[in-house]
Amino acid sequence: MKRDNLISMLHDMLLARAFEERAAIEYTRGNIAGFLHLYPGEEAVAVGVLHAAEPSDYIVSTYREHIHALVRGVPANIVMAELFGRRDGCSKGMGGSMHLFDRERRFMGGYGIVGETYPVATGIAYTIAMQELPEAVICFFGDGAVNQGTFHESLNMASLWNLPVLFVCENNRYQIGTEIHRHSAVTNVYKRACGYRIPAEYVNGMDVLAVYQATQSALQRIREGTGPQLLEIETYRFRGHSMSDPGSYRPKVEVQAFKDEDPVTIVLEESIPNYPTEEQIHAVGEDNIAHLTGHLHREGYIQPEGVILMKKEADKTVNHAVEYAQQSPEPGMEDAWKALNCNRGKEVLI
Amino acid sequence: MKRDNLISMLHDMLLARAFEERAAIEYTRGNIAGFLHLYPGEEAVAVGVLHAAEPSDYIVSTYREHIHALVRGVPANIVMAELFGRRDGCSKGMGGSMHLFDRERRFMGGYGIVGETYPVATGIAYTIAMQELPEAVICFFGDGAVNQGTFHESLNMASLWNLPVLFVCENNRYQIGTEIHRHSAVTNVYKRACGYRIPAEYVNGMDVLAVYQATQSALQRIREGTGPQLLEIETYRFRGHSMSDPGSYRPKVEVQAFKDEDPVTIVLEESIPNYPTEEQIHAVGEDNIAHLTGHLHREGYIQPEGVILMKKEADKTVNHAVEYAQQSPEPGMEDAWKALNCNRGKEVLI
Amino acid sequence: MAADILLWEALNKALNVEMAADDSVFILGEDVGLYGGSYRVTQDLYAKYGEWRVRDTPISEGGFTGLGVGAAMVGMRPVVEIMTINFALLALDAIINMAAKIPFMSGGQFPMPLVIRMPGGVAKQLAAQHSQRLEHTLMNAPGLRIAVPSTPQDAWWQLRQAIRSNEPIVLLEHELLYFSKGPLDAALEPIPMHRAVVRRPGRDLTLVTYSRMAVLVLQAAKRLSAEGIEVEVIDLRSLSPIDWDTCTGSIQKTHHLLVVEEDCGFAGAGAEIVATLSERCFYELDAPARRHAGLNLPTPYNGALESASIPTVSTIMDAARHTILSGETS
Amino acid sequence: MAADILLWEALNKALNVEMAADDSVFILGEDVGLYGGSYRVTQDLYAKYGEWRVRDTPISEGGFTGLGVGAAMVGMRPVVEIMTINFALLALDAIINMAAKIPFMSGGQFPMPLVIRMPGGVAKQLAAQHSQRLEHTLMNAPGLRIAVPSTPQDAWWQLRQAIRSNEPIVLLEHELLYFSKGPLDAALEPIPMHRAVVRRPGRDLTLVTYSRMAVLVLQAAKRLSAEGIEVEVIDLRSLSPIDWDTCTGSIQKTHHLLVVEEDCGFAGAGAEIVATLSERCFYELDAPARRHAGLNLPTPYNGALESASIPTVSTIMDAARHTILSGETS
Ligand SMILES: Cc1ncc(C[n+]2csc(CCOP(=O)(O)OP(=O)(O)O)c2C)c(N)n1
Ligand SMILES: Cc1ncc(C[n+]2csc(CCOP(=O)(O)OP(=O)(O)O)c2C)c(N)n1
Ligand SMILES: [Mg+2]
Ligand SMILES: [Mg+2]
Repeated sequence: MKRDNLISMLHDMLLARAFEERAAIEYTRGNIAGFLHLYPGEEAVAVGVLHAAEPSDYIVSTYREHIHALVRGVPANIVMAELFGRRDGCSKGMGGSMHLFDRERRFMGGYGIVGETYPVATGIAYTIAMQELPEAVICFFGDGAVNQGTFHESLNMASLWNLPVLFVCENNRYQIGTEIHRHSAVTNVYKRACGYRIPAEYVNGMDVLAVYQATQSALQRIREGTGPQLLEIETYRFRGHSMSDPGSYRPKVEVQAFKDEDPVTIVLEESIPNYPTEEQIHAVGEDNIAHLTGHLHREGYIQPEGVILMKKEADKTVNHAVEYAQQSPEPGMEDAWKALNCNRGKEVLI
Repeated sequence: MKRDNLISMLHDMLLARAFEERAAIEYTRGNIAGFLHLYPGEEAVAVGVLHAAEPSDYIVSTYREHIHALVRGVPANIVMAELFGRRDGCSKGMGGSMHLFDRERRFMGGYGIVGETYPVATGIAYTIAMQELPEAVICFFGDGAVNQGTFHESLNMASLWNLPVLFVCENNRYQIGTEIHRHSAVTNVYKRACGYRIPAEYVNGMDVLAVYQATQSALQRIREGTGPQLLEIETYRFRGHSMSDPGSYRPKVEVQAFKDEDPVTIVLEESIPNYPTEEQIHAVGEDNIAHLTGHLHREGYIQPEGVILMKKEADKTVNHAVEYAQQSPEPGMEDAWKALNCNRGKEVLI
Repeated sequence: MAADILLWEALNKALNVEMAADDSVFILGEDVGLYGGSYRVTQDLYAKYGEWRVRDTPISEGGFTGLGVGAAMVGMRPVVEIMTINFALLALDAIINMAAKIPFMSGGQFPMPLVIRMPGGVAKQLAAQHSQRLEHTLMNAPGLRIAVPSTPQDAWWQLRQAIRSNEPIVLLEHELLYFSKGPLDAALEPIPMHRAVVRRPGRDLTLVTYSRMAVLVLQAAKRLSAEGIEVEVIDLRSLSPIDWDTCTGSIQKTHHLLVVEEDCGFAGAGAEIVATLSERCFYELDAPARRHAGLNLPTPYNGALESASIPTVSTIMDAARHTILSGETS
Repeated sequence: MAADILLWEALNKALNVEMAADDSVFILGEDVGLYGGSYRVTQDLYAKYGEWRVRDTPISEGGFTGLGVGAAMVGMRPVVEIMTINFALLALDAIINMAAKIPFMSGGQFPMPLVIRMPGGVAKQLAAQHSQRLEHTLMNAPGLRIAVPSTPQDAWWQLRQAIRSNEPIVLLEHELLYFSKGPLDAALEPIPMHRAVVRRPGRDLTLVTYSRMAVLVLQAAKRLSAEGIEVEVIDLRSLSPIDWDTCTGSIQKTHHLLVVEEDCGFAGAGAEIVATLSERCFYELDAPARRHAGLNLPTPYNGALESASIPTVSTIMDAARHTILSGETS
């Protein structure tokens, strides 16, 4: 792979990490509320997959989608403004963290109900197939989402009608607190595609290059008319994925959040305002960013100072994003009604 | 297999055929209404499977369940009375053709919404597993039902928790008018169990002995603690399952029913008041009853006159059932409220 | 020029016209294609438009309704047929959490030109699971529209309007109306999609209803007229939004209100109608606004009990008399 | 002897007591076990009762709710937790077409001792998909019961009563009430499951409400009292059945009715309450019965807009004044 591509991936991964770190901080400051699902540790998935996609491909994502949006090209300002619930956010402050949408960039939304991404992606792919376009749809979902009925229904239809969807499982081995062997009878997600005659592959999600290459070939097969493809990309959240006894499987930060008794901030445990330190992350396992910088160092593509510089730039971008979000006006009730009525033309209803 | 067993199976198959033939006639006479899903051609499935089950096993069935109930031991009188909507019916006239229930015989209901049988069966099996009983649950469903999300969700749970369920697919290759290759990406139903680590097997549903034996071994594996099993039993409805062009794929009777314009009798096409003649059935393909009588003749277990005698007896039983149903009183509104309030003890609600 | 036509034929015609006019209209559902549709509504369209535009689906209501949502997001105009409303419980996440909310929660970026057709209501001894009514559930989902045609002319108008609209719209079609006949003037300018219609003028009682009950209510009104009771019959035609003005205008004249619905009375569609009109017409009503509705009972299979579980012409007449009398005797 | 306790603790205690008393009680849901429950309600039960009685499920709401139905049919008393009501749209077939109908359509052979717990309501900026309310949908399903506890004492009573009942019962728990404190006297004889309670007596206005709104309404009533307006606050505690007598008794005294609900106003739970009480109390009411409800809008993420989309103490006060005044000025 070309140096420039790799550097651009590193850039996105560093920006992703910085963005989420800051989002966590802004959450504790009360600037972001609701459920906030963060992505650190999983950057290689979004970056590897989306760098391999064409701008004409569509993206359908989950509630853990800030980075998918960012890497797709939605400016950090606009994403942060949405997390802040402001008018300049990509969903005008109506959607928030779990519902980022950007029509122009074919970013078809973050969905909060597990399993919704499959049929949406399948419907877009149906349209593409009908119109015989060379486009594809990338459909993200987690390992826990595989057990939702819509997975089954959608994969069957996608295969039956040979639709151009790339199903991408971000397998971080956890469904909130339930490890994969406790939620799935078959723990190799890629094997679950067998019931639908969909080619599927396991990919190491620590290795952004592997993710990029697997995505590229899968998309190529789709464009050649092979029909839907599935990638299981194994990754991790900072919370780690090794455990055995009930007491120790949850890292400190998680336990901390769980102990918080404030009814307003506790809501579901999935909101994790506390962000782990760099040491904590390292303690959990290999970091996909370290993996890529290691490769870049070995190839002589970048020096350690270069990485530090890039990190600084990422921080700056994120600082700007926060400033932008803070200065963006709050939407008013008229904006809410306007959003609801976006469907309306001049037709008289009654 | 012993002669007596075989004769008893033939008895049930003949009774089944006679019962359904008569139900079709009673439908045209207006004694039965609503949707009426008939079973002819598929008798070997119900008979083979249920003869292999223990009385302590539970049965969960679909809307096409008259024969499952009959073979399970619900008297023909009681089933017919339910089709007539009478008070002596097994669901007291409240359920009708699609909702036969018999608590005493562990016949856990006919369900009208495709895909409901899976979770019900899984829940009963969960209870059995929890209580460590040697019982099993038999869960019937069609080939079209395989694409419902609950299939996926339930098979995953059943396997994950090693529950004693035998999933039995009655594959007649049709989902109403849609042939299997047009509704399923993978047309070998047994292969779809692979995503759940569930042992699965294909069985020829024309051969009641094969069905019996496959069921017996599957149930044995379940009782040994192997967890859920799946059988795909290929069978046919009288309507046949070979077709290519849109005009000719539907046999005459079907087209006839479809042309009927009476709003009261047409409702969904799935109600087929017209019943094919014996010649029409033969024209469609091999009959599972002929298959068994052939075997019995070859083994010297029964003479042609014996079969004729048995047929006559079956007709008599069915005649009695109709008389019984006709004489059974209509339920009153107080019976309806009583059924609804079966949940209530002496507790004061308000 | 109006010719008599069956309601299903009006729907079929509407689909055909819209599909011919706009390539982005496509149909999907169980047995809508090769088979011609369970209630014939999609008859002949498969042969004419091909499998991509008339798509037979597996039994996957949640999945294929969601597929319609995705297609609508990229500019298609899918017409999803849920074979009967009884199966719509499996598709409510797609309808309520997706179709109705995406336009709003995307900040207005994604209109939702999705039509969902569902036959429903109490037909003929289909028993509890196949006699579902979901009016109230759909009404409570802001962002969703609901049309309830009771005549071939309305079916023709409203289905075409629904397909052309960018709002997600559910068409509730009553299974027993498909084979009812009525005039269809295809050239007639349509009235607005959600406007109510006074089907019969009257001075004594405002009777608000919709779908199949509108047919029964008209029969009851005719008979009551013979007794000297003149009922004004309003067919709502739409349950979201509801045309309140037509209702209040009528109540100002009759001072009495009865709502007739097939749905279970408790928390049915009629609850909203009576609640709003009782509030708006408080000083106009001479008697309590009443509901005559289905029993709060799952629908029994037995035919006599089934009939007794929903309004009939004669119980409607009783309820009308009672509504008027209960004002006088006080 | 009443000690102060959090509402989630009351539920946890109720589960513990019932599980200890009866082996057929078991819990299932996402993260209810090893993890201790999203809102802590099932905390410590996994360690105490083991994985078969506190079962962590995959994300398969339709499947595991249906599993609960099957288990209830063979005599178990499952307590299904749907992590939040927003996911219940995926389980409505199991709840409405199975749990609510099987007892009836089996002719009364299968009671359904199933409890389904769902946290819900508008919490704090969870946006449109996670702020779902389904009161009206569940109310319209005959055969289903609905409890809506607003205090730890009621949570303790009603969850235990629900577990012991043979009817399928949904417990709607408000996400913002889990950490509200109140007295719990575990020894106190429970009042009937579905009886409403007058939380505060008053002579000027009957205010009917439930769940979290009961807390806000009490605050509003206290402040209105300072203005000389005495509000009688009725906490329904149950939405199916509804204790009409407690409501009509109060209206006979106050002659004014306001219903406060968080649900969208259009076809929400309040519609049924106002419709029935307007009819029953027609001659008692001095002013139109009114609803003060959530806006007919998917819930916005933005905090200020979210707050503006549901009743608050101050809007409740306005609505109360308005209800009383609109009668006087006429
Ligand atoms: C239908 C549904 N059920 C439950 C939830 C609550 N929930 C949110 S995230 C989550 C876990 C999802 O796990 P996975 O699919 O592995 O994605 P991850 O969060 O690990 O990225 C759950 C159960 C939901 N949002 N939707
Ligand atoms: C959820 C749902 N969708 C649609 C239907 C309508 N329907 C009734 S039977 C049937 C076909 C089922 O096919 P299959 O599972 O193969 O069973 P078969 O009728 O062939 O025995 C359909 C679509 C239904 N009852 N439930
Ligand atoms: Mg995960
Ligand atoms: Mg079939």
